[in-house]
This record gives sequence, C-alpha cells and structure tokens, in this order.
Amino acid sequence: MLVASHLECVRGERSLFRNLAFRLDEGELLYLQGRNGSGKTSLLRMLCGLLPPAAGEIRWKGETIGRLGEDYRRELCFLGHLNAIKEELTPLENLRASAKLADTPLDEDLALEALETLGLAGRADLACRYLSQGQKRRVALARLVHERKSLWLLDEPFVALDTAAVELVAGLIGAHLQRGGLAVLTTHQPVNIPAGTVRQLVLGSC
Amino acid sequence: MLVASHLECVRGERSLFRNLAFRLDEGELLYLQGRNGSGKTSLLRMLCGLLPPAAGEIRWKGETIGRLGEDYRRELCFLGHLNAIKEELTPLENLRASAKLADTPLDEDLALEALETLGLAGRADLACRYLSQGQKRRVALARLVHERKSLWLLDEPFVALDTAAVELVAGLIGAHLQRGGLAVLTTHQPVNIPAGTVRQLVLGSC
Amino acid sequence: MSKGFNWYHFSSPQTFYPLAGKMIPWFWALAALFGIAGLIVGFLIAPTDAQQGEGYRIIFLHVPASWMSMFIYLVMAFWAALGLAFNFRLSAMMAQALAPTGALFAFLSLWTGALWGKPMWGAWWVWDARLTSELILLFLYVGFIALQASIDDPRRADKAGAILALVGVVNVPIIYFSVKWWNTLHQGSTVNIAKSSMAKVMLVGMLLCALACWMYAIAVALMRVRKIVLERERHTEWVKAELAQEK
Amino acid sequence: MLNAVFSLIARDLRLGMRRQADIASVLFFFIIVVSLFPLGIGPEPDQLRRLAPGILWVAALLATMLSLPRLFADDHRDGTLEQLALSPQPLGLIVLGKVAAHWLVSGLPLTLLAPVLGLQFDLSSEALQALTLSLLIGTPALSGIGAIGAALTLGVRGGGVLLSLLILPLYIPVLIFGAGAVEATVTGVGAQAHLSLLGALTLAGVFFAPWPTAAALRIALE
Amino acid sequence: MLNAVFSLIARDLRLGMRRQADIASVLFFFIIVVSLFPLGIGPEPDQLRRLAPGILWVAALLATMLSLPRLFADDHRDGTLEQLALSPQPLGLIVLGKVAAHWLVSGLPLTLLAPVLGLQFDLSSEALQALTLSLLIGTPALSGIGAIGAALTLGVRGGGVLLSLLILPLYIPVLIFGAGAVEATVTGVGAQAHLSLLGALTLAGVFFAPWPTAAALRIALE
Ligand code: HEM
Ligand SMILES: Nc1ncnc2c1ncn2[C@@H]1O[C@H](COP(=O)(O)OP(=O)(O)OP(=O)(O)O)[C@@H](O)[C@H]1O
Ligand SMILES: Nc1ncnc2c1ncn2[C@@H]1O[C@H](COP(=O)(O)OP(=O)(O)OP(=O)(O)O)[C@@H](O)[C@H]1O
Ligand SMILES: [Mg+2]
Ligand SMILES: [Mg+2]
Repeated sequence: MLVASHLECVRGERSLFRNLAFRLDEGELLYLQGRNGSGKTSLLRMLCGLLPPAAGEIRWKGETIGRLGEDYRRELCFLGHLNAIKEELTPLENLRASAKLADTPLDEDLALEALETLGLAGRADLACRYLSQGQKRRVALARLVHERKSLWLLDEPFVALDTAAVELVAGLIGAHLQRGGLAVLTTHQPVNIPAGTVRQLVLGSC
Repeated sequence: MLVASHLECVRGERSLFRNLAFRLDEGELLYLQGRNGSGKTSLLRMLCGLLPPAAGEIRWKGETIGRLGEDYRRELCFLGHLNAIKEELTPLENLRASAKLADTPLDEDLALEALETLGLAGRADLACRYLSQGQKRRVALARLVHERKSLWLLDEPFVALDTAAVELVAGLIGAHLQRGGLAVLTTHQPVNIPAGTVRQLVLGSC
Repeated sequence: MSKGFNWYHFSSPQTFYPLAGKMIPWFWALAALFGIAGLIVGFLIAPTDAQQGEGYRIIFLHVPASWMSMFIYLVMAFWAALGLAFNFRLSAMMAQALAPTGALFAFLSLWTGALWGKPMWGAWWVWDARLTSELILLFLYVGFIALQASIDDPRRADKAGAILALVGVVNVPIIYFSVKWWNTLHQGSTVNIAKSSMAKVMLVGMLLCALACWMYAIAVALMRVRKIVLERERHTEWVKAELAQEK
Repeated sequence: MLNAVFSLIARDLRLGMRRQADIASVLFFFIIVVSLFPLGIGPEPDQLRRLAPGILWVAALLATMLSLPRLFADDHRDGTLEQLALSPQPLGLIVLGKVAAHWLVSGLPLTLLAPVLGLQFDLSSEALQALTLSLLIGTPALSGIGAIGAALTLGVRGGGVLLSLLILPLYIPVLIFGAGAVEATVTGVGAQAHLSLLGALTLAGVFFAPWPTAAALRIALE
Repeated sequence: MLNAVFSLIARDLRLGMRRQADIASVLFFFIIVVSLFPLGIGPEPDQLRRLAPGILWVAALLATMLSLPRLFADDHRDGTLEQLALSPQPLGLIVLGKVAAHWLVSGLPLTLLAPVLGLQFDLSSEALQALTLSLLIGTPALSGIGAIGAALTLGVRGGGVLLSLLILPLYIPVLIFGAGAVEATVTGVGAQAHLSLLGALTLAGVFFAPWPTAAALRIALE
C-alpha cells in the first residue's frame, strides 16, 4: 500500500540516505532503526509529505502522495518529536481541538474516555503547562485511541513514558495493525509490539 | 553527604509526596523511580534548590542548601528535561558558554574532545537547530565529560539517545561514581550503570 | 518537442554558464555605446531649460533609473515565478542576480529625485504617492535580498523569495499610475514633456540613457548569475572542471 | 471542511482568552503609543487634534505588526503547525481561519477602542465615526497581509526585523488610505473614496493573501 | 566571578549577532516608528521639527520595551535560565550581565542611529548632540528598569501587557527628562539639569534593579 522507491534525503550538503526503497502492506509495521542523526525523522517527514525528497517517490495505493494531497492526509496520523499540544489548554481541550482538525470530531465523553485510557483521568481539566513531561506525551498520544486513520507515522512515541504507558501504547499500535492498519515507528527503546509482520529498516550511520 | 529529611512536595493542591527521607554518600547513586507525574522532576528541582520544599529540609555536608547558596551550587551539575542549549549557537559555542558559566572554563581542544566523545565530531560547527533530537541531547550531555562537580542531578538523561549513546552516558555516570561523586538519576529506560551502591527510591503513584 | 528541448538545454546552468560568458562583453560594449551617445545628447545637444536651468539635466539619469527600477522588478518576478512553478534552477538564480541591480536603480531614482526636489519643491523629500511607492519598491528589493540572505538553504531561499517577489508585483502599477490616480507634486507622465518645445531631443536623450542602463543591467546580471551558478553548483563535476580550467 | 476551520478559530480565540496577553498586550500597546505621544509632543490641543488620525492609525498598525511574529511561531515551535499542514483541509483555508482569529483578537478590539482614545484628542464625532469605520474596514487587511510576512520569516534568522522589512512596504498604502479617510472627513472632503480603496485592499488582502501564506508555510516546514 | 559575567555578555552578544533579529528588529522598529509618523501626520517641516524630540524618545522607549519580553523568556523556555540560577555566581551579577548585553544590542545602536534619523527632521546640530547625549545617558536605565518587569512577568499569563503596565510608569520619568533635555537645548535653556537627573536615574536603575530582578527570577523558576 505504501511504497517508497529510490528515495534520497539531502540535508544541508549532507546526503543522509539514497536509493532507499520499501513496501508496506496492510497490517504491517515498519520499524525504522538507526543512530542519532541517521535520518529517521527526516524519512518520516518525507512519508508525511512535509519534506519533498531530493530524489525518488512515495506512493500510497499506487498514486504519488503529492498528487493525492488531502486524500492522503485524511488517512494519515503523524506524531513527531514535538507534542503539538498547547500548554495553556487542558488535555481535554487539546484532544478535542486536534480531533476536529483531523475531521474526526469527538464528543466530550469519548474524549474523556481516551484520556482515561492513557491514565490522565484526574488531569483532564488541568492546563497542560502543569503536567509532567510524561503526562504531556500521553496527551499527545491520546489521539491514537480514537482516530481511525489507516497509516500511523510515529516518531519515538515512547519518549518520557513510564513502563506501564509504554506497554499501553505498544498495545494500541498492535490493535491498529490487527485492524489492518499500517504503521511506521522509530524508537531507541526495546519495545515488544504484538504485530504480525514487522519489517526492519536500518538507516546508515551518519 | 546529601541528606533529605521529611520532605514534602505540594503542586497546585496536590501533595505529591510527604515525609520523604534519604541519605546519599560518596560514590553512591540514587535511582529515582515512579510513574509519570509522581514527582521525580519536582524532587530533583528541590535538590537543586530551585523549588523550596513545602516541608522538610535538605542538607549538603551537614549544612542546609539554602544556607550554603553559591557554595552548594558550585558542586552541582543539573540536567533537566530541557537541554539548555541555544539553537542558534553551534555545539562548540554552547558547550564553552555553559562551561564558563559553571566556572570551569574550557579551551577549544578540550571542548572538541568532549563533543567527540559524544559522537558529535562532524557537527561541532553546525548550528544546533539543524541537529537531530538525539544529537541535541548529546550536546547537553557533553558537559558531563569535563565538568568536575561532585553532585550530579540527572533528569532522564537517556531520552532520545540511541543505544550506543545510552551506554556511553551510563559509563560516564559510572566513572563519576568511581571518582567518589554522587548522582541522582531518573529514567524510565532499563539501564545498566556500573555503580557500587545503588539506592532505589520509588515515589508513590500519583 | 524540439522547442521544449531547446529550452531545457539553455536553461541548464551548465550550458548557460559559457554562453553568458560570451555575451557579457557585448552587453558592456552596447552599454558604453548608448551611454556615451546619451550623454552627448543630454549634455551637449539638449538646450538649457528656461525655467529649470542646467539642473534639469538630472532627468537623464532620473527617468531611466526610475524606469529600470520598475522594469527590473517585473523581470525579476517573472523569473522567480518560473522557478517556483517549474523548479528551473536557473531562473531562480536569475531572479537573485537581478535584485541588487534593481535595488541600485530604485536607490538612484530616489536619490536623483531628492537632489532635484530640493531646488524644485524646496524639500528633499515629501510624502507623495509616487515618491512613497518608489520607496516601497526599494524596500521590496531590500526585503527580497534580505530574505534570501537569511535563509541558509538555497532551495528554500528561492521559493520564499519568489513568493515575496510575486506578492510585491502589485506595487509596480501603483508607482506607474500614482501620478494619475492621485494629484501629486511629482511630474506627470511623458505626454507633458512631449508637448514642450525641446521634447524630441530630450526624449531621444532619455531613451538612449535608458537603453544604456538596460544593457548595463543585463551585463551585470549575467556576471552575477555566473557567480551564483558557480557557487551553487560547486559540488558538481562540470564546475570543478571549469574552475580547474580557469586556473 | 469549514467546520474544521471554525473550530480552529474557536481554538485560537480560546487560547487568546486563556493567555489574555494576546488581546490585552496589543490593546495596551495601542493605548500606550497613543497616550505617550502627547507626553512627548506637548499638549497643545489644536496640534493634537490635527495629529490624531495619523497617530491613531500608526499606533494601530504598529500594534498589529507586533503581534504578527507570534501568529505562526507558537504553532511552529510546539509542533501544531505540522499537524495543521497535515490535516485534510486545504492549508489556505486554515490560514484564513488563523487570520480571522488574529483579527478578532487584535484588529477588532483596536477598532472598538479607537473612538475612546480619539475622544482624548478632542476629535469631532464625524471624525470619530470615520476613524472607527476606516479601522473596521482596514484592519483585516493588516492581518491578512501580515500573515504572508509572518509565514515567510518563520524560523528564519533575524525573523523579527525581516518581518517588519517585508510587511511594512505593503502596509503603507493601508496607512495612507486609512489616515487619509479621517483627514478627509475632518477637512470636509468626504471619506468615500478613501474608504472604498481601503475596502478593496482588505478584500484583496484577506482573500488573496492566504494562498501565498500557505505556500510559504509549507516551505518553512520542509 | 566577573569572568563568568563577561562570558555571559559575550554569549548574549554572539546570540544577538547570530539572530540579528535582536539588534536589527529593535533598530528597525525605531526607524519605522520615526518614519511612519511623518506619513500619518503630514509633512510640514516646521511641525515635524517641533515634534522630533518627542517622537524620537517615544520611539526609543517603545523599541526598548518591545525587546524586553524576550530578555529572559528565551532562556526560560530552553532551560538556560535554570542553569544560570544554578551557576555559582550571584544571580544579581548575572542579571547585570544580561542587562548590559541588552543595552549593547538595543540602547546603544538606538543612540547611534538617533542623530541620523534626527537629520530627517531637520534638527539643528546642537539639538542632535543633546538628543544623542540624552539617549546615551538614559537608555541604560530603560534596560535596567525593564529587566525587573521582564522577570516579574516571566511565564505569567498575560505577560506582555503586564510587563508594559508595570514598566511604563517607571519609564515616564526617563522619557520626560530625556525629551526635556532636547527641548531645553532647542529653546536655549541648556540641558544640564535634565541630563544630570537622567544620569541619576540611570545609576539607580542599573545598580539597584538587578537584585529585585534576581529575586523575581527565582520565584519564576519555582
Ligand atoms: C525622490 C523623489 C522622486 C522619485 C522617487 C521619483 C520617481 C520617478 C519615477 C518612478 C518616474 C518614472 C515613472 C514614469 O515614467 O511615469 C519618474 C519620472 C520623472 N520624474 Fe521623478 N521622482 C522623484 C523626484 C522628481 C523630481 C523632484 C522631479 C522634478 C521636479 C521629477 C521629475 C520627473 C520627470 C520629469 C519624470 C519623467 C516623467 C515621464 O516622462 O514619464 N522627479 N520619477
Ligand atoms: N543544514 C544542515 N547541514 C548539515 N547537516 C544537517 C543540516 N540539517 C540537518 N542536518 C543533519 O541531518 C540529520 C537529521 O537527522 P534526523 O533528525 O532525521 O535524525 P534522526 O534519525 O531522527 O535522529 P534522532 O534519533 O536523534 O532523532 C542530522 O544528522 C543533522 O545533523
Ligand atoms: N497546579 C497544579 N495543580 C495540580 N497538579 C499539578 C499542578 N502543577 C503540577 N501538578 C502535578 O504535579 C506533578 C508534577 O510531576 P513531575 O513533573 O515532578 O513528575 P515526574 O515524576 O517528573 O514525571 P515524568 O516521569 O512524566 O517526568 C504532575 O503530576 C502534575 O500533574
Ligand atoms: Mg528523530
Ligand atoms: Mg519528570
């Protein structure tokens, strides 16, 4: 479904990788690995369509993602290094705003449920500024509970999470794959994801 | 050497922990554990003197840290969730500026060496803005290579680091303890630190 | 196909570089030729003005500079748009090369205008529509240059610059028609002069000077483009070969 | 589709309320500039009355310009901008939403405040009306045009200055017609012509500007 | 000890150079405010000459005030402020260093630029001298006093406004003596008295202000 071919990434004057190709089908997980600075984040941003590749192309269901535009973005859920939450808003407000933006509006009960799943039950009405590092990450991850997108691009989702939360999120990814979703994941932590097919892709050393 | 007694932490209207006490001697590591939001960061900031405890006191070599003031801070190295590096400056400039501030000036060769130890050899002259997440963390951690402070307070130093870097930093902490230093550490990742005595402190659930 | 091929052929920096090198001396020669002719007409042939004295001769620099400042902006925006739309490397470089020359002419127009304004209106500067919009033009050039200079990645710099250049195009008709749309201190358009007695000579002089400026602009822009090509393509084989050859 | 845009506006407004700074600092800046001038210039009422339209419009323009760097910068820093760019709505529409929210928390309060400050300068009631009207018509253009500059300079070295450098030339016509409208009313010429030009600028600014802005944002995110 | 402070100044200056925004945006803002007024007010040279000292001083004050919110905010956001507070130097001294750096990238360039802009207004050479001197003496006070406000409002909801609210009353004396000095020169009274009052304000501002600032910073970090 997601096919990349001959991808090249150039940052500054440095070529991070070239001639990279992979294919990812329904229910499969692509596990991106590589040292710090090897270009994992850059690759994920290419897969989103945020960063145009220096060469090569990316196809979703046979069509290049540039051509698909909004139709591709409608099936996409990207979680980056940054949490994309507003410190002034509460977890509840953050979650509902991001859901509306993704065109999957969420009523308050469902949103509260999602937050509860991530262990934020008592904090739903506290401005995110007061949350601990891990709690902020959990707010960002709460989107995964309800958004039904087919392609998940997750850039180190487990950062700052405690072990219980890591397992929880791994479970969410597993369930997503089971439903026939696709996922691309980077992480430096050893994590056990209950997935059928896991494709490994190791990016060259920087 | 570092003794805390009857510590209580109140955030908002929530009491995160109370009646917390520990003692840490030379060459010992205090390994803080706890769920997200259990107050690890808050405790570390208390130990720095940034956050006054709601109750209890912290003594360094028998004297309360409030009384010691600058003399205490001279022996202290704190690394928080934030990297405290300037995105506009290069790793080299960042490292040298922070060294001067800590009153342990660093000539260029030594600084380059420290950066090299952390695998930033080729990036010393690139503005930090262009670095990957892990590389930024490495810049922040480069201080540990040369600063000879006796108490290290490290708040999740391993976040965003790849496995090689995690081992390296663990080694740095081990060497510090061997030299008779003290360290307080939080991390959610399972890490193997070559330390003599490791004291564990588990903060209550939130 | 063949037409398209030609275009791509000449728009490749590699073929363009030597071609530009050959054209530059010709444009310099033309610039000198027209310049000398224009000066002769302007300073020797054209009679002294009854009201304005010798001072009016500044018109031979002022008007061509004003024209060129507007014209170059249009050309620059054109190249920038082409680069943005089709990703032609060369046309973005063209836009970048034209900007400083355009800024120079805008500055000259303002400066000569101000010099002239002092005796004519009794002030170096008034905030009227023509003067203000010409000042805006200078700001736009400076903004374009500053924006490109402050973005490290040349590809991003090109695209951002192109957007700015295109947005700024609206200013050019405003400058041109400002004297018509608002009643200003500034002189109206050419027609007024055409009615006066010495119109023909002056018009010829101005046109000659304008042609000289035009040729100068092309020559300088080509030189600058060559430099930009070398800098941007310094990692490619042909540039390395070229540089080795020059040594 | 429009639904998502409205919710974006609502979110930005809620953020503005939560922070308050966004609204109040623009307003407060406006008040300061307007009230400081009499202090610096001297209090002759005749002179002040003559200067009022200019001072008020310049102050409104500056106040808007100051709030611009943050228009996209906060979203950029915390990763929200990526999410906006990845949402299934056209980015231009999203930008339009943000421009609308920006106007609601800067241009609109300025407009509402201006007549009160104008009173200070002893302006006649027609002049006050013309002032309010010109601000109401003109300030959306400031937000719209400003968005282009904010997007172009996002994350760029020397962003703040560059922004002013890029935006200012484009603001000058708004200033001239805006202050012109008030002056024309004061001198009895009638503000009609100025106001319709201002309206044209605003229409162009609000409906044309989001597209280059969206393009510039995509470039900034690369 | 002073060594560390100087190195802090050096770092801040280098940051300023690297960002350019810090220096140039203040300057550019200053230029804009000063040049926009003739646009809004109308170009009669006599009137402009009379208004020049006030406009220039107000503009300098506003430009300084605008750069204040970022005085500590950047350091706060990226964690540097914690490190500053934890360094073995007295925090007051560090603040003094930051104030000095702030003046070097805002007050000083403003002072150097002012006579050039004054020329635009057709000021006499004595007036220009008085203007420059008053700015040179007065601007350090703006940085020093401003630091208190910046620290008090750090990370506070509605910081921007609050900052202006807190700082403005303290700035007004500086404005009055500063513009007063120039006017006194123009009217031939002599600027001596104004300038020495200004000097006193600056001494107080620069050497007294860092201590409350440091205390406020510690509170902000809790
Ligand atoms: C800084 C001040 C000035 C600026 C920015 C300026 C700008 C311009 C521009 C842009 C044009 C060309 C536009 C066109 O062809 O319609 C022009 C033409 C001209 N300017 Fe100026 N000008 C300034 C001052 C003056 C002064 C002081 C005079 C003399 C009183 C003057 C006399 C003319 C004349 C005679 C033309 C030619 C008009 C024509 O033939 O079309 N300008 N100026
Ligand atoms: N302008 C530039 N010049 C040179 N190198 C650059 C430039 N911009 C980015 N880079 C390099 O590109 C790489 C970007 O890597 P990226 O962020 O994709 O890494 P990553 O694999 O996600 O790393 P991490 O595990 O640390 O998150 C880094 O090595 C960085 O140093
Ligand atoms: N004003 C407030 N009202 C209520 N609770 C608050 C307030 N401010 C902070 N808190 C709570 O205090 C706790 C702060 O925890 P802290 O940052 O010390 O956690 P941590 O153990 O470091 O967590 P992590 O592992 O996620 O970094 C959080 O649970 C947060 O929700
Ligand atoms: Mg990464
Ligand atoms: Mg923590």
